[in-house]
Amino acid sequence: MADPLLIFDALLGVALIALAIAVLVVRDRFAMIVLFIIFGLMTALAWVRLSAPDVALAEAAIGTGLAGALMLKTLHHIRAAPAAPVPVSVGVVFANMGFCAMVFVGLAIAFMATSLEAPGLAPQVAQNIDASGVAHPVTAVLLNFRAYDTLMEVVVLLAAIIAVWMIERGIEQAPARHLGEIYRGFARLALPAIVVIGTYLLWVGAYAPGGAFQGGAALAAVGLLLLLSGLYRPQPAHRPIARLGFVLGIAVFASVALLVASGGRLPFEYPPAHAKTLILLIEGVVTISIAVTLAALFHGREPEAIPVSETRA
Amino acid sequence: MSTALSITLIVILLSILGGLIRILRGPSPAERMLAAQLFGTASVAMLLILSHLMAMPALLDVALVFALLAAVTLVCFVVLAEEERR
Amino acid sequence: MSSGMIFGLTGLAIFTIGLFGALVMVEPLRRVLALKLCSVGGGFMLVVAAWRAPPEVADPVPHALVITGIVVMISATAVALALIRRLHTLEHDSDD
Amino acid sequence: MILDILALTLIALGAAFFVAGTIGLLRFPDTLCRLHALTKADGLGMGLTCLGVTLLAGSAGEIARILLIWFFVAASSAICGHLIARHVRRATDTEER
Repeated sequence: MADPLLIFDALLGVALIALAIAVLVVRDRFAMIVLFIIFGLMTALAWVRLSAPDVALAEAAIGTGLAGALMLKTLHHIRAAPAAPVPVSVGVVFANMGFCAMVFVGLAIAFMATSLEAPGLAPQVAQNIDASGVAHPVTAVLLNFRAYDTLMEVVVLLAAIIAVWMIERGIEQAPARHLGEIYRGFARLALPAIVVIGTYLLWVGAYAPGGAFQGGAALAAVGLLLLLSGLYRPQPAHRPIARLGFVLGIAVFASVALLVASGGRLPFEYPPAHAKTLILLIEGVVTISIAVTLAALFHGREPEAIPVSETRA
Repeated sequence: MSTALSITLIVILLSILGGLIRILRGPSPAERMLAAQLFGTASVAMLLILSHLMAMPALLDVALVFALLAAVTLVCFVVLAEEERR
Repeated sequence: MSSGMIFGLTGLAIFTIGLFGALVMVEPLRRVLALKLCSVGGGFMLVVAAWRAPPEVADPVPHALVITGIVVMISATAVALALIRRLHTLEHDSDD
Repeated sequence: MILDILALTLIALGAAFFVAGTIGLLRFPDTLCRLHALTKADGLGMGLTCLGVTLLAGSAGEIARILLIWFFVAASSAICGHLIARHVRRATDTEER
Protein backbone atom coordinates (compact mmCIF):
# COMPACT_ATOMS: atom_id res chain seq x y z
CA MET A 1 0.00 0.00 0.00
CA ALA A 2 1.21 3.47 -0.86
CA ASP A 3 2.23 5.88 1.85
CA PRO A 4 -0.98 7.71 2.84
CA LEU A 5 0.91 10.98 2.93
CA LEU A 6 1.54 10.53 -0.80
CA ILE A 7 -2.21 10.28 -1.31
CA PHE A 8 -2.49 13.54 0.65
CA ASP A 9 0.10 15.09 -1.68
CA ALA A 10 -1.72 13.88 -4.79
CA LEU A 11 -5.05 15.25 -3.47
CA LEU A 12 -3.40 18.57 -2.66
CA GLY A 13 -1.89 18.71 -6.15
CA VAL A 14 -5.23 17.99 -7.82
CA ALA A 15 -6.91 20.59 -5.58
CA LEU A 16 -4.30 23.18 -6.55
CA ILE A 17 -4.82 22.56 -10.27
CA ALA A 18 -8.60 22.66 -9.85
CA LEU A 19 -8.34 25.95 -7.92
CA ALA A 20 -6.08 27.45 -10.60
CA ILE A 21 -8.62 26.57 -13.30
CA ALA A 22 -11.51 27.79 -11.15
CA VAL A 23 -9.80 31.17 -10.59
CA LEU A 24 -9.73 31.71 -14.34
CA VAL A 25 -13.17 30.43 -15.29
CA VAL A 26 -15.44 31.43 -12.39
CA ARG A 27 -17.79 34.19 -13.48
CA ASP A 28 -18.23 36.08 -10.18
CA ARG A 29 -15.22 38.33 -9.59
CA PHE A 30 -15.52 38.19 -5.82
CA ALA A 31 -15.46 34.39 -5.93
CA MET A 32 -12.38 34.62 -8.13
CA ILE A 33 -10.50 36.53 -5.43
CA VAL A 34 -11.64 34.25 -2.62
CA LEU A 35 -10.54 31.25 -4.69
CA PHE A 36 -7.17 32.89 -5.23
CA ILE A 37 -6.75 33.48 -1.48
CA ILE A 38 -7.50 29.80 -0.90
CA PHE A 39 -5.08 28.87 -3.67
CA GLY A 40 -2.43 30.75 -1.67
CA LEU A 41 -3.28 28.82 1.51
CA MET A 42 -3.05 25.50 -0.30
CA THR A 43 0.24 26.55 -1.89
CA ALA A 44 1.65 27.18 1.57
CA LEU A 45 0.61 23.62 2.53
CA ALA A 46 2.40 22.31 -0.57
CA TRP A 47 5.59 24.16 0.42
CA VAL A 48 5.31 22.52 3.83
CA ARG A 49 5.04 19.08 2.22
CA LEU A 50 8.13 19.88 0.15
CA SER A 51 9.94 20.60 3.46
CA ALA A 52 10.32 24.32 2.71
CA PRO A 53 8.92 25.93 5.88
CA ASP A 54 10.62 29.27 5.16
CA VAL A 55 8.83 29.58 1.85
CA ALA A 56 5.58 28.49 3.47
CA LEU A 57 5.95 31.25 6.07
CA ALA A 58 6.57 33.88 3.42
CA GLU A 59 3.68 32.64 1.29
CA ALA A 60 1.32 32.50 4.28
CA ALA A 61 2.20 36.02 5.38
CA ILE A 62 2.58 37.81 2.03
CA GLY A 63 0.86 35.64 -0.55
CA THR A 64 -2.41 35.21 1.32
CA GLY A 65 -2.91 37.99 3.82
CA LEU A 66 -1.50 41.00 1.99
CA ALA A 67 -2.20 39.95 -1.60
CA GLY A 68 -5.77 38.98 -0.70
CA ALA A 69 -6.44 42.32 0.99
CA LEU A 70 -4.91 44.20 -1.98
CA MET A 71 -7.09 42.38 -4.48
CA LEU A 72 -10.25 42.89 -2.42
CA LYS A 73 -9.46 46.59 -2.25
CA THR A 74 -8.94 46.80 -6.01
CA LEU A 75 -12.15 44.93 -6.73
CA HIS A 76 -13.98 47.29 -4.38
CA HIS A 77 -12.59 50.23 -6.30
CA ILE A 78 -13.52 48.95 -9.75
CA ARG A 79 -16.85 47.42 -8.73
CA ALA A 80 -18.82 50.03 -10.65
CA ALA A 81 -17.63 48.67 -13.98
CA PRO A 82 -19.76 45.76 -15.08
CA ALA A 83 -17.47 43.01 -16.28
CA ALA A 84 -18.04 43.78 -19.93
CA PRO A 85 -17.44 40.49 -21.65
CA VAL A 86 -15.45 41.23 -24.77
CA PRO A 87 -15.69 37.87 -26.47
CA VAL A 88 -12.44 36.28 -27.55
CA SER A 89 -12.87 34.34 -30.76
CA VAL A 90 -12.98 30.57 -30.42
CA GLY A 91 -10.12 30.19 -32.87
CA VAL A 92 -7.81 32.30 -30.70
CA VAL A 93 -8.77 30.30 -27.61
CA PHE A 94 -8.08 26.98 -29.31
CA ALA A 95 -4.81 28.16 -30.83
CA ASN A 96 -3.62 29.33 -27.42
CA MET A 97 -4.83 26.13 -25.82
CA GLY A 98 -2.83 24.10 -28.31
CA PHE A 99 0.23 26.25 -27.75
CA CYS A 100 -0.06 25.91 -23.95
CA ALA A 101 -0.56 22.14 -24.26
CA MET A 102 2.64 21.94 -26.28
CA VAL A 103 4.48 24.01 -23.66
CA PHE A 104 3.17 21.71 -20.93
CA VAL A 105 4.15 18.50 -22.74
CA GLY A 106 7.61 19.83 -23.54
CA LEU A 107 8.24 20.97 -19.97
CA ALA A 108 6.85 17.72 -18.56
CA ILE A 109 9.17 15.63 -20.74
CA ALA A 110 12.11 17.78 -19.68
CA PHE A 111 11.06 17.48 -16.02
CA MET A 112 10.64 13.69 -16.14
CA ALA A 113 14.03 13.31 -17.81
CA THR A 114 15.79 15.32 -15.10
CA SER A 115 16.99 13.53 -12.01
CA LEU A 116 15.66 14.96 -8.76
CA GLU A 117 18.66 13.62 -6.87
CA ALA A 118 21.30 16.02 -8.19
CA PRO A 119 23.43 17.24 -5.27
CA GLY A 120 22.66 20.94 -5.77
CA LEU A 121 24.29 23.60 -3.64
CA ALA A 122 23.34 22.21 -0.24
CA PRO A 123 26.84 20.75 0.49
CA GLN A 124 28.58 24.07 -0.22
CA VAL A 125 26.12 25.89 2.04
CA ALA A 126 26.59 23.32 4.80
CA GLN A 127 30.37 23.63 4.45
CA ASN A 128 30.43 27.39 4.85
CA ILE A 129 27.58 27.85 7.32
CA ASP A 130 29.97 28.24 10.28
CA ALA A 131 31.56 31.29 8.68
CA SER A 132 28.22 32.95 7.90
CA GLY A 133 27.32 34.05 11.41
CA VAL A 134 23.89 32.37 11.49
CA ALA A 135 22.90 28.73 11.93
CA HIS A 136 19.90 28.60 9.59
CA PRO A 137 20.93 27.87 5.99
CA VAL A 138 18.16 29.87 4.27
CA THR A 139 18.97 33.00 6.29
CA ALA A 140 22.68 32.46 5.59
CA VAL A 141 21.97 32.31 1.85
CA LEU A 142 19.68 35.35 1.92
CA LEU A 143 21.87 37.68 3.97
CA ASN A 144 25.39 36.42 3.45
CA PHE A 145 26.05 34.16 0.48
CA ARG A 146 23.64 35.86 -1.90
CA ALA A 147 23.24 39.22 -0.18
CA TYR A 148 23.25 41.08 -3.52
CA ASP A 149 19.95 39.42 -4.41
CA THR A 150 18.41 40.49 -1.15
CA LEU A 151 19.65 44.06 -1.53
CA MET A 152 18.15 44.21 -5.02
CA GLU A 153 14.90 42.82 -3.70
CA VAL A 154 14.62 45.68 -1.23
CA VAL A 155 15.36 48.01 -4.14
CA VAL A 156 12.47 46.42 -6.07
CA LEU A 157 10.17 47.14 -3.12
CA LEU A 158 11.32 50.76 -3.15
CA ALA A 159 10.76 51.01 -6.91
CA ALA A 160 7.26 49.59 -6.46
CA ILE A 161 6.28 52.11 -3.80
CA ILE A 162 7.70 54.97 -5.90
CA ALA A 163 5.60 53.80 -8.84
CA VAL A 164 2.47 53.42 -6.73
CA TRP A 165 2.88 56.88 -5.21
CA MET A 166 3.30 58.36 -8.67
CA ILE A 167 0.15 56.67 -9.95
CA GLU A 168 -2.19 57.96 -7.27
CA ARG A 169 -2.23 60.63 -4.61
CA GLY A 170 -4.60 62.35 -2.23
CA ILE A 171 -5.89 61.75 1.26
CA GLU A 172 -8.98 59.96 2.29
CA GLN A 173 -11.73 62.12 3.70
CA ALA A 174 -14.39 59.58 4.53
CA PRO A 175 -15.12 59.40 8.26
CA ALA A 176 -13.41 56.64 10.21
CA ARG A 177 -15.09 53.27 10.01
CA HIS A 178 -16.63 51.99 13.18
CA LEU A 179 -16.33 48.25 13.57
CA GLY A 180 -17.84 48.00 17.04
CA GLU A 181 -16.61 47.55 20.56
CA ILE A 182 -15.78 43.88 20.22
CA TYR A 183 -13.46 44.54 17.31
CA ARG A 184 -11.74 47.31 19.24
CA GLY A 185 -11.06 44.95 22.12
CA PHE A 186 -9.73 42.39 19.70
CA ALA A 187 -7.46 44.99 18.08
CA ARG A 188 -6.11 45.95 21.49
CA LEU A 189 -5.15 42.31 22.05
CA ALA A 190 -4.14 41.26 18.55
CA LEU A 191 -2.07 44.18 17.35
CA PRO A 192 0.59 43.95 20.09
CA ALA A 193 0.51 40.16 19.74
CA ILE A 194 1.27 40.37 16.01
CA VAL A 195 4.10 42.81 16.73
CA VAL A 196 5.58 40.34 19.21
CA ILE A 197 5.20 37.43 16.78
CA GLY A 198 6.78 39.45 13.95
CA THR A 199 9.76 40.28 16.13
CA TYR A 200 9.98 36.65 17.19
CA LEU A 201 10.01 35.54 13.53
CA LEU A 202 12.82 38.00 12.85
CA TRP A 203 14.83 36.77 15.81
CA VAL A 204 14.26 33.05 15.24
CA GLY A 205 15.48 33.46 11.63
CA ALA A 206 19.08 33.11 12.84
CA TYR A 207 18.67 29.41 13.60
CA ALA A 208 15.25 28.25 12.37
CA PRO A 209 12.75 29.14 9.62
CA GLY A 210 11.85 32.81 9.80
CA GLY A 211 13.67 36.04 9.08
CA ALA A 212 13.36 39.56 7.78
CA PHE A 213 10.70 38.97 5.12
CA GLN A 214 8.41 36.88 7.22
CA GLY A 215 8.76 39.21 10.20
CA GLY A 216 8.28 42.26 7.99
CA ALA A 217 5.16 40.79 6.44
CA ALA A 218 3.68 40.07 9.87
CA LEU A 219 4.41 43.65 10.95
CA ALA A 220 2.88 44.93 7.71
CA ALA A 221 -0.30 43.10 8.68
CA VAL A 222 -0.43 45.32 11.77
CA GLY A 223 -0.22 48.35 9.48
CA LEU A 224 -3.03 46.94 7.35
CA LEU A 225 -5.30 46.40 10.34
CA LEU A 226 -4.57 49.94 11.58
CA LEU A 227 -5.29 51.44 8.17
CA LEU A 228 -8.44 49.39 7.65
CA SER A 229 -10.02 50.15 10.97
CA GLY A 230 -9.13 53.85 10.70
CA LEU A 231 -7.03 53.77 13.86
CA TYR A 232 -4.24 55.31 11.83
CA ARG A 233 -4.86 57.70 8.95
CA PRO A 234 -1.96 58.82 6.76
CA GLN A 235 -1.46 62.59 6.71
CA PRO A 236 0.69 64.72 4.39
CA ALA A 237 2.90 65.55 7.37
CA HIS A 238 3.80 61.89 7.79
CA ARG A 239 5.40 61.62 4.36
CA PRO A 240 9.01 62.29 5.47
CA ILE A 241 8.76 59.54 8.09
CA ALA A 242 7.33 57.11 5.56
CA ARG A 243 10.07 57.98 3.07
CA LEU A 244 12.68 57.42 5.76
CA GLY A 245 11.11 54.03 6.40
CA PHE A 246 11.23 53.11 2.72
CA VAL A 247 14.95 53.85 2.27
CA LEU A 248 16.24 52.92 5.73
CA GLY A 249 16.75 49.26 4.86
CA ILE A 250 18.62 49.95 1.64
CA ALA A 251 20.73 52.65 3.25
CA VAL A 252 21.91 50.47 6.12
CA PHE A 253 22.34 47.40 3.91
CA ALA A 254 24.43 49.27 1.36
CA SER A 255 26.50 51.16 3.91
CA VAL A 256 27.39 47.94 5.70
CA ALA A 257 28.49 46.52 2.35
CA LEU A 258 30.61 49.62 1.63
CA LEU A 259 32.06 49.60 5.13
CA VAL A 260 33.08 45.96 4.74
CA ALA A 261 34.50 46.72 1.30
CA SER A 262 36.54 49.62 2.68
CA GLY A 263 38.29 47.20 5.02
CA GLY A 264 39.98 45.49 2.06
CA ARG A 265 37.35 42.77 1.63
CA LEU A 266 34.71 42.17 -0.98
CA PRO A 267 31.32 43.80 -0.30
CA PHE A 268 29.18 41.44 1.83
CA GLU A 269 32.24 39.41 2.86
CA TYR A 270 31.52 40.07 6.52
CA PRO A 271 34.38 39.49 8.96
CA PRO A 272 33.36 36.21 10.67
CA ALA A 273 33.78 37.66 14.16
CA HIS A 274 31.11 40.31 13.55
CA ALA A 275 29.01 38.47 10.98
CA LYS A 276 26.16 37.69 13.36
CA THR A 277 25.90 41.26 14.67
CA LEU A 278 26.00 42.72 11.17
CA ILE A 279 23.38 40.30 9.85
CA LEU A 280 21.07 40.97 12.78
CA LEU A 281 21.49 44.73 12.29
CA ILE A 282 20.71 44.50 8.57
CA GLU A 283 17.79 42.14 9.15
CA GLY A 284 16.28 44.36 11.81
CA VAL A 285 16.42 47.48 9.67
CA VAL A 286 15.28 45.67 6.53
CA THR A 287 12.32 44.27 8.47
CA ILE A 288 11.18 47.80 9.36
CA SER A 289 11.57 48.89 5.74
CA ILE A 290 9.65 45.90 4.40
CA ALA A 291 6.83 46.40 6.91
CA VAL A 292 6.46 50.11 6.12
CA THR A 293 6.69 49.57 2.36
CA LEU A 294 4.18 46.72 2.25
CA ALA A 295 1.67 48.67 4.35
CA ALA A 296 2.14 51.71 2.08
CA LEU A 297 1.72 49.51 -1.00
CA PHE A 298 -1.59 48.40 0.43
CA HIS A 299 -2.70 51.95 1.17
CA GLY A 300 -1.76 52.64 -2.41
CA ARG A 301 -1.52 56.42 -2.75
CA GLU A 302 0.69 59.24 -1.65
CA PRO A 303 -0.95 61.17 1.18
CA GLU A 304 -1.07 64.67 -0.27
CA ALA A 305 -3.26 67.53 0.89
CA ILE A 306 -5.66 67.34 -2.04
CA PRO A 307 -8.96 65.54 -1.73
CA VAL A 308 -9.15 62.26 -3.65
CA SER A 309 -12.04 63.54 -5.73
CA GLU A 310 -9.90 66.23 -7.36
CA THR A 311 -7.26 63.80 -8.52
CA ARG A 312 -9.87 62.03 -10.57
CA ALA A 313 -10.30 64.95 -12.95
CA MET B 1 -0.04 5.59 14.34
CA SER B 2 1.34 7.77 11.57
CA THR B 3 -0.92 6.01 9.04
CA ALA B 4 -3.96 6.86 11.13
CA LEU B 5 -2.84 10.48 11.44
CA SER B 6 -2.30 10.70 7.67
CA ILE B 7 -5.81 9.39 7.10
CA THR B 8 -7.17 12.07 9.45
CA LEU B 9 -5.27 14.66 7.41
CA ILE B 10 -6.86 13.37 4.20
CA VAL B 11 -10.30 13.51 5.82
CA ILE B 12 -9.80 17.16 6.84
CA LEU B 13 -8.50 18.05 3.38
CA LEU B 14 -11.48 16.38 1.70
CA SER B 15 -13.90 18.12 4.04
CA ILE B 16 -12.53 21.58 3.21
CA LEU B 17 -12.50 20.78 -0.49
CA GLY B 18 -16.24 20.21 -0.04
CA GLY B 19 -16.37 23.79 1.18
CA LEU B 20 -15.20 24.86 -2.28
CA ILE B 21 -18.70 24.11 -3.57
CA ARG B 22 -20.06 26.82 -1.29
CA ILE B 23 -17.55 29.32 -2.67
CA LEU B 24 -18.47 28.49 -6.24
CA ARG B 25 -22.20 28.59 -5.57
CA GLY B 26 -22.24 31.61 -3.27
CA PRO B 27 -24.58 33.38 -3.49
CA SER B 28 -23.57 36.22 -1.14
CA PRO B 29 -19.96 37.46 -0.71
CA ALA B 30 -20.29 36.96 3.06
CA GLU B 31 -20.73 33.22 2.56
CA ARG B 32 -17.71 33.04 0.31
CA MET B 33 -15.59 34.79 2.95
CA LEU B 34 -17.00 32.41 5.54
CA ALA B 35 -15.85 29.41 3.52
CA ALA B 36 -12.40 30.99 3.18
CA GLN B 37 -12.36 31.26 6.97
CA LEU B 38 -13.04 27.51 7.18
CA PHE B 39 -10.04 26.91 4.92
CA GLY B 40 -7.83 28.98 7.20
CA THR B 41 -8.84 27.18 10.39
CA ALA B 42 -8.57 23.73 8.82
CA SER B 43 -5.15 24.59 7.38
CA VAL B 44 -3.95 25.44 10.89
CA ALA B 45 -5.23 22.06 12.11
CA MET B 46 -3.51 20.28 9.22
CA LEU B 47 -0.26 22.12 9.92
CA LEU B 48 -0.40 21.06 13.58
CA ILE B 49 -0.80 17.42 12.58
CA LEU B 50 1.89 17.72 9.89
CA SER B 51 4.35 19.22 12.36
CA HIS B 52 4.10 15.99 14.34
CA LEU B 53 4.11 13.70 11.28
CA MET B 54 7.06 15.37 9.57
CA ALA B 55 8.86 15.99 12.90
CA MET B 56 9.28 19.69 12.05
CA PRO B 57 8.46 21.91 15.05
CA ALA B 58 9.08 24.92 12.77
CA LEU B 59 5.69 24.25 11.20
CA LEU B 60 4.14 25.53 14.43
CA ASP B 61 5.44 28.98 13.51
CA VAL B 62 3.80 28.67 10.11
CA ALA B 63 0.55 27.73 11.83
CA LEU B 64 0.93 30.73 14.16
CA VAL B 65 1.24 33.09 11.18
CA PHE B 66 -1.79 31.49 9.53
CA ALA B 67 -3.81 31.92 12.72
CA LEU B 68 -2.85 35.57 13.07
CA LEU B 69 -3.25 36.65 9.47
CA ALA B 70 -6.49 34.82 8.76
CA ALA B 71 -8.33 37.82 10.20
CA VAL B 72 -6.73 40.39 7.87
CA THR B 73 -8.63 39.55 4.68
CA LEU B 74 -11.87 39.24 6.57
CA VAL B 75 -11.50 42.62 8.28
CA CYS B 76 -10.65 44.07 4.87
CA PHE B 77 -13.82 42.59 3.40
CA VAL B 78 -16.05 43.84 6.21
CA VAL B 79 -14.60 47.36 6.11
CA LEU B 80 -14.97 47.65 2.34
CA ALA B 81 -18.52 46.31 2.45
CA GLU B 82 -19.33 48.91 5.10
CA GLU B 83 -17.96 51.66 2.86
CA GLU B 84 -20.02 50.46 -0.05
CA ARG B 85 -23.22 50.84 1.92
CA ARG B 86 -22.54 54.49 2.68
CA MET C 1 5.93 8.44 -7.38
CA SER C 2 7.30 10.84 -4.79
CA SER C 3 6.21 14.18 -3.35
CA GLY C 4 8.73 15.91 -5.58
CA MET C 5 7.32 14.27 -8.71
CA ILE C 6 3.68 15.03 -7.77
CA PHE C 7 4.28 18.68 -6.96
CA GLY C 8 6.61 19.10 -9.92
CA LEU C 9 3.85 18.09 -12.32
CA THR C 10 1.38 20.22 -10.35
CA GLY C 11 3.69 23.21 -10.72
CA LEU C 12 4.00 22.65 -14.46
CA ALA C 13 0.24 22.41 -14.81
CA ILE C 14 -0.31 25.60 -12.79
CA PHE C 15 2.29 27.43 -14.87
CA THR C 16 0.60 26.33 -18.09
CA ILE C 17 -2.85 27.32 -16.82
CA GLY C 18 -1.51 30.72 -15.81
CA LEU C 19 0.14 31.16 -19.21
CA PHE C 20 -3.09 30.28 -20.97
CA GLY C 21 -5.03 32.70 -18.78
CA ALA C 22 -2.57 35.52 -19.41
CA LEU C 23 -2.87 34.95 -23.15
CA VAL C 24 -6.64 34.61 -23.40
CA MET C 25 -8.27 36.58 -20.56
CA VAL C 26 -9.53 40.08 -21.30
CA GLU C 27 -10.30 41.45 -17.86
CA PRO C 28 -7.20 43.17 -16.41
CA LEU C 29 -7.72 41.89 -12.85
CA ARG C 30 -8.02 38.31 -14.05
CA ARG C 31 -4.94 38.71 -16.20
CA VAL C 32 -2.93 39.83 -13.17
CA LEU C 33 -4.15 36.75 -11.31
CA ALA C 34 -3.14 34.56 -14.24
CA LEU C 35 0.38 36.00 -14.15
CA LYS C 36 0.47 35.37 -10.40
CA LEU C 37 -0.46 31.74 -11.09
CA CYS C 38 2.50 31.58 -13.50
CA SER C 39 4.85 32.86 -10.82
CA VAL C 40 3.57 30.31 -8.30
CA GLY C 41 4.13 27.57 -10.88
CA GLY C 42 7.69 28.76 -11.37
CA GLY C 43 8.19 28.78 -7.60
CA PHE C 44 6.99 25.18 -7.48
CA MET C 45 9.68 24.14 -9.96
CA LEU C 46 12.41 25.79 -7.90
CA VAL C 47 11.26 24.26 -4.62
CA VAL C 48 10.91 20.84 -6.25
CA ALA C 49 14.46 21.18 -7.56
CA ALA C 50 15.55 21.76 -3.97
CA TRP C 51 13.56 18.86 -2.56
CA ARG C 52 15.29 15.64 -1.46
CA ALA C 53 13.66 12.43 -0.21
CA PRO C 54 13.05 13.05 3.51
CA PRO C 55 16.01 12.00 5.64
CA GLU C 56 18.19 14.26 3.49
CA VAL C 57 17.83 18.02 3.96
CA ALA C 58 16.58 20.32 1.22
CA ASP C 59 18.82 22.68 -0.73
CA PRO C 60 18.50 26.16 0.86
CA VAL C 61 19.55 28.21 -2.18
CA PRO C 62 16.36 27.76 -4.27
CA HIS C 63 14.29 28.36 -1.11
CA ALA C 64 15.96 31.74 -0.69
CA LEU C 65 15.31 32.48 -4.36
CA VAL C 66 11.61 31.65 -4.02
CA ILE C 67 11.26 33.89 -0.95
CA THR C 68 12.84 36.70 -2.98
CA GLY C 69 10.43 35.86 -5.79
CA ILE C 70 7.39 36.10 -3.52
CA VAL C 71 8.39 39.56 -2.33
CA VAL C 72 9.12 40.76 -5.86
CA MET C 73 5.78 39.36 -7.02
CA ILE C 74 3.81 41.23 -4.34
CA SER C 75 5.56 44.46 -5.38
CA ALA C 76 4.70 43.85 -9.03
CA THR C 77 1.12 42.97 -8.10
CA ALA C 78 0.73 46.13 -6.05
CA VAL C 79 1.89 48.28 -8.99
CA ALA C 80 -0.33 46.42 -11.46
CA LEU C 81 -3.36 46.77 -9.21
CA ALA C 82 -2.67 50.47 -8.66
CA LEU C 83 -2.56 50.88 -12.46
CA ILE C 84 -5.85 49.01 -12.80
CA ARG C 85 -7.48 51.28 -10.20
CA ARG C 86 -6.15 54.40 -11.88
CA LEU C 87 -7.19 53.22 -15.33
CA HIS C 88 -10.67 52.54 -14.04
CA THR C 89 -10.90 55.98 -12.43
CA LEU C 90 -9.87 57.68 -15.68
CA GLU C 91 -12.21 55.64 -17.88
CA HIS C 92 -15.07 56.01 -15.47
CA ASP C 93 -14.79 59.78 -15.22
CA SER C 94 -14.56 60.32 -18.96
CA ASP C 95 -17.92 58.55 -19.26
CA ASP C 96 -19.92 61.07 -17.27
CA MET D 1 0.81 3.90 24.15
CA ILE D 2 -2.40 4.86 25.96
CA LEU D 3 -1.44 8.50 25.45
CA ASP D 4 -1.02 7.85 21.72
CA ILE D 5 -4.45 6.27 21.42
CA LEU D 6 -6.02 9.09 23.41
CA ALA D 7 -4.33 11.67 21.18
CA LEU D 8 -5.42 9.87 18.04
CA THR D 9 -9.00 9.69 19.28
CA LEU D 10 -9.04 13.40 20.02
CA ILE D 11 -7.60 14.30 16.60
CA ALA D 12 -10.05 11.98 14.82
CA LEU D 13 -12.92 13.59 16.74
CA GLY D 14 -11.59 16.98 15.70
CA ALA D 15 -11.59 15.90 12.06
CA ALA D 16 -15.15 14.67 12.47
CA PHE D 17 -16.18 18.14 13.66
CA PHE D 18 -14.51 19.70 10.64
CA VAL D 19 -16.56 17.39 8.42
CA ALA D 20 -19.69 18.36 10.34
CA GLY D 21 -18.87 22.03 9.84
CA THR D 22 -18.53 21.56 6.09
CA ILE D 23 -21.81 19.67 5.91
CA GLY D 24 -23.46 22.51 7.79
CA LEU D 25 -21.94 25.03 5.41
CA LEU D 26 -23.29 23.12 2.44
CA ARG D 27 -26.71 22.08 3.71
CA PHE D 28 -28.05 24.92 5.89
CA PRO D 29 -30.54 27.28 4.29
CA ASP D 30 -29.25 30.83 4.92
CA THR D 31 -26.10 32.75 5.76
CA LEU D 32 -26.66 33.07 9.49
CA CYS D 33 -27.40 29.34 9.90
CA ARG D 34 -24.27 28.48 7.96
CA LEU D 35 -22.28 30.89 10.12
CA HIS D 36 -23.66 29.19 13.20
CA ALA D 37 -22.74 25.71 11.96
CA LEU D 38 -19.28 26.69 10.83
CA THR D 39 -18.04 28.69 13.82
CA LYS D 40 -19.15 26.16 16.42
CA ALA D 41 -17.96 23.06 14.60
CA ASP D 42 -14.67 24.67 13.62
CA GLY D 43 -13.94 25.95 17.09
CA LEU D 44 -14.53 22.53 18.60
CA GLY D 45 -12.61 20.70 15.85
CA MET D 46 -9.66 23.04 16.24
CA GLY D 47 -9.71 22.71 20.04
CA LEU D 48 -9.77 18.91 19.94
CA THR D 49 -7.00 18.77 17.34
CA CYS D 50 -4.85 21.11 19.44
CA LEU D 51 -5.42 18.99 22.52
CA GLY D 52 -4.51 15.82 20.64
CA VAL D 53 -1.34 17.29 19.15
CA THR D 54 -0.38 18.68 22.58
CA LEU D 55 -0.39 15.12 23.93
CA LEU D 56 2.03 14.11 21.17
CA ALA D 57 4.29 17.17 21.50
CA GLY D 58 7.90 16.60 22.47
CA SER D 59 8.86 19.65 24.48
CA ALA D 60 7.37 22.32 26.72
CA GLY D 61 8.10 24.99 24.09
CA GLU D 62 6.02 23.14 21.52
CA ILE D 63 3.13 22.75 23.95
CA ALA D 64 3.24 26.45 24.72
CA ARG D 65 3.19 27.33 21.03
CA ILE D 66 0.29 24.96 20.32
CA LEU D 67 -1.74 26.49 23.14
CA LEU D 68 -0.90 29.97 21.83
CA ILE D 69 -2.07 28.96 18.34
CA TRP D 70 -5.28 27.57 19.79
CA PHE D 71 -5.87 30.80 21.68
CA PHE D 72 -5.34 32.95 18.59
CA VAL D 73 -7.48 30.80 16.34
CA ALA D 74 -10.27 30.82 18.92
CA ALA D 75 -10.07 34.59 19.41
CA SER D 76 -9.81 35.47 15.74
CA SER D 77 -12.55 33.09 14.61
CA ALA D 78 -14.87 34.46 17.29
CA ILE D 79 -14.18 38.01 16.10
CA CYS D 80 -14.51 37.04 12.45
CA GLY D 81 -17.82 35.34 13.17
CA HIS D 82 -19.01 38.45 14.98
CA LEU D 83 -17.92 40.78 12.17
CA ILE D 84 -19.56 38.67 9.48
CA ALA D 85 -22.78 38.36 11.46
CA ARG D 86 -22.80 42.14 11.99
CA HIS D 87 -22.21 42.66 8.29
CA VAL D 88 -25.01 40.28 7.30
CA ARG D 89 -27.45 41.84 9.75
CA ARG D 90 -26.75 45.35 8.48
CA ALA D 91 -27.01 44.24 4.88
CA THR D 92 -30.44 42.69 5.47
CA ASP D 93 -31.50 45.78 7.47
CA THR D 94 -30.78 48.11 4.57
CA GLU D 95 -32.59 45.80 2.20
CA GLU D 96 -35.74 45.83 4.30
CA ARG D 97 -35.78 49.58 4.72
